[in-house]
Amino acid sequence: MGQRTIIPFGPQHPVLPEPIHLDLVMEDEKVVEAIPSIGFIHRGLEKMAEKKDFQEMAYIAERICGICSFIHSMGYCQAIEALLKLEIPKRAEYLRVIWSEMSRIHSHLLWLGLTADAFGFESLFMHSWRVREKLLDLIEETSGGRVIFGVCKVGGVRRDVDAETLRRALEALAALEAEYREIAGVFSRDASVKRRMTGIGVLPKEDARALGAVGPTLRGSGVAWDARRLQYAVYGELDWAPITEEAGDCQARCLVRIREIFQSFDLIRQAAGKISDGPVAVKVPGNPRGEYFARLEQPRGEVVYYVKGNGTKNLQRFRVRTPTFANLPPLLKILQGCELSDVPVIVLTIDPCISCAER
Amino acid sequence: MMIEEQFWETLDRAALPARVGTLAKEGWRLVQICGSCHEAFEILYSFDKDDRFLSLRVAFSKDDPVLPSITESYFGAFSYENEMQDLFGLKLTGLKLNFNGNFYRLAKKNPFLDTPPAVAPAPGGVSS
Amino acid sequence: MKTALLGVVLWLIAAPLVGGLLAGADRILSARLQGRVGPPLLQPFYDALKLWDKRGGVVNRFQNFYMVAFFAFVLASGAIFFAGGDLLLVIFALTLAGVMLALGAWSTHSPYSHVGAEREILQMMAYEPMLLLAAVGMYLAGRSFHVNALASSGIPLVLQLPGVFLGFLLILTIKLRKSPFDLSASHHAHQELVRGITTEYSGRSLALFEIAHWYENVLLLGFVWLFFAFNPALGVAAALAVYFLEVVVDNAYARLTWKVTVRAAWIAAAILGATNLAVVKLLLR
Amino acid sequence: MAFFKKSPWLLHYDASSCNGCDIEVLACLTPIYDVERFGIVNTGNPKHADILLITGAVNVQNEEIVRNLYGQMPDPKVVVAAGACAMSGGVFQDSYNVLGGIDKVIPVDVYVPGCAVRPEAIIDGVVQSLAILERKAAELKRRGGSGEPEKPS
Repeated sequence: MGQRTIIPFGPQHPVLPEPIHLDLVMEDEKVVEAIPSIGFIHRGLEKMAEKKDFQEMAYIAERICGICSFIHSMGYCQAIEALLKLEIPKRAEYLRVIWSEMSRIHSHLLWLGLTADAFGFESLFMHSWRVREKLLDLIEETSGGRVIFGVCKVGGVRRDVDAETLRRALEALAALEAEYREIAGVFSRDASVKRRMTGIGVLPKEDARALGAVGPTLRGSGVAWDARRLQYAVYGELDWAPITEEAGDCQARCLVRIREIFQSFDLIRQAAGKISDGPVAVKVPGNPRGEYFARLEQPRGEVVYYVKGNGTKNLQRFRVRTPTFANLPPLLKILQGCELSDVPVIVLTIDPCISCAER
Repeated sequence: MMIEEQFWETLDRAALPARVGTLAKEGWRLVQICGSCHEAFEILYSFDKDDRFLSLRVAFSKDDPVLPSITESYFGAFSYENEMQDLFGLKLTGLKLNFNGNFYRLAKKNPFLDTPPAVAPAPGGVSS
Repeated sequence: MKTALLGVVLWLIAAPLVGGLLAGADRILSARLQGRVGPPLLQPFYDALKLWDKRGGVVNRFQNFYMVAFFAFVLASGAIFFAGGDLLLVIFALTLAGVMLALGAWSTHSPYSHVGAEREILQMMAYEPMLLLAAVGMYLAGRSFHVNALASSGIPLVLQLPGVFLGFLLILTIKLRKSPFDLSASHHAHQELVRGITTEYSGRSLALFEIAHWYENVLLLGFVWLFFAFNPALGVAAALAVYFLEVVVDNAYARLTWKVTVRAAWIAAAILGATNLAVVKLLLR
Repeated sequence: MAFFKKSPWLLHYDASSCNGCDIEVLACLTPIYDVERFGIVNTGNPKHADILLITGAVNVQNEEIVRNLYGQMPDPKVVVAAGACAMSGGVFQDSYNVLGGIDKVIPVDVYVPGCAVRPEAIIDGVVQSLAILERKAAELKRRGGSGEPEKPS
């Protein structure tokens, strides 16, 4: 038996732009146990709902995380709209779907880049982000923001996208998809990438379910759960199915995301083809009363918003269960027994978003 | 607009571990645990099976902030339960992997125990 | 004797210039491969000069001593090589330099440095057999361990030792600290060990490390040149080609783990190197 | 000597940002913005860094880490606070767990506004900080490099 040492991983660590701290108990280069300590980015955001107007809170909800930003505000708005029994215009629903699929592509591309960086494949990182940057241009053109969109509000969306802009965006997306296809090929076929991901960090199906994994982490272990199956917004009118992989290793989680990007391109095309004219927002009637859980699928997995209102303009309780929070227990499980050099890759394959997790 | 129908069950905290144990055996997935505290503690446990969304509601008095842990059935609950210990000052009994109130390090102890202000503060904000 | 002295003087003065320029060209080429413009060609010199001006934090007294020793042994190693001396001595000095570097990292308290030092030693274990095989191969083919004897013999070493040459290219990737084998300290920051062995160095001692690395690169390219020494101009071209090939490889691979590194280097040494030597031994009887 | 201007090495730390600013900081390294043109390298190691680029507000838990990172950086050094949260706490300034901007803990030389801060603004802020870095380097040299290091206020 080797000597046990503890290697601190984070909070300031070049592999993760975000601070999370893991104490890795090591035997030589093998990780025996990983102990997390969190709270570096805890901002007490849930509590702020008690002080802010519920409509204003949509913009704070968007700032739970700057990567899943749009879907955060969309989920919050859907939860409030459920309390208000508010039917929002079809066009707004379609625009929300288009934007949330755009943010899924942008988030997954970002993830691909960071992962490539984690196993020392710098040029792949650069190229993933080069493609992502073009998508951000489209997001900026349609919504006005690059990472924080600021377009979702209770009762609909804040701005419409005219037909000409939408047409140009679709053209640009097609070009983008072709460029992305090359990168996806490297991730799924390159031998050195495979060597760093295949068979590493295996999460068996039973463990994934029992530990409460969500999103690509769950689907990479062969469970076909995707919250979009609840058919919120207009997902019920689009043709798609959850993407799963069976192996449960890093490679499987990566492949799920790679295929989901293609799926998102397709969903955007479908939505843009079906979108109808009309208003993009309705007036908000009164204040929310009652309680509701709204579930959505973020790039990182299922997110749950709990809202409880008492008829005043401040919510009584606002709670977000973000995908990364749910994926922490599975992460600790798959870190046990891995090599130190695999730690960054394994940590990244759950696509950790610490600012989501700690709020 | 409602997205999905939601099912509720209210039960006593003493009955919680047994009920959760049954759910675990039936293959339900733990979706989330949400604590709140206004007049009394109210903890909501949500589960999902075959797209059916079930929430258990456990309520008890503020004077007795003790709750049995469900980490026996769902190990993944440790993060939620540690969070509740920090934010609400609850005491979880039988918690596997207990950070003893140090999961988050906060500027203020148990910040969620405060009752919310009846009226919103003026714009510009008052820090608490 | 005169040429030997000239070789040493040239090594001491020209090698860092060449090495720095190569490093600059490396960064530009890498950037272009990644779809970027990249820094100016002289960037490595700017970096080193800046580090020289920077105030260095010292963790302990030994740390800088080891770094100076590393620098000195790299210099000595190259001086022996370019003076036309004994290849075995060159390798020995280079190995000692590596040991000094690992000891320096080991003398600090940072766990990243410690793991970096361990990996540096593992890397040495990985490349050392092949390096020695290369020297033995040159001896078998050229009947000498002396660089000037080998260089002036006119024997096309690369043609007699193709397997050894390929094996040498593989370990060159380790020595140049390039992907897939940049385990102990990568040029690119984003890895699990922060900066590996150089994590605890700053200011002038870090500048020394950078400059020593330039020297080291030139020395390694000198080895490549030796394979082609029957035609010196071709040798220079080959050395440059090899260097830029390594840059491309760096950009086309992920970083592998230490187990794979050691295995790959040993298999290469065993198959490419040993087979080649056996063939040479039989044919040149 | 003008080499600080030519070779600024950068350390990025996310204090308690929402990620929006952080991914924009990373975007600066990538092909569209490519800050390596200016010799800027994201080192990830405080001991190698000249510029500390911080995003997000300070809270109790990361206060010490920010101070630590700043302390580990050898002189001369500058601090760039990028984004609304790093400047003042941003939308989170009312929260119980947020102390406020970075300047509550360490001295800040350049403030870059934005929520999220745009890559162009980050580059501009970093380039402006270079003049300050140069001035500090000159000052350090005048004092013979043996003067007292700057104390965080």
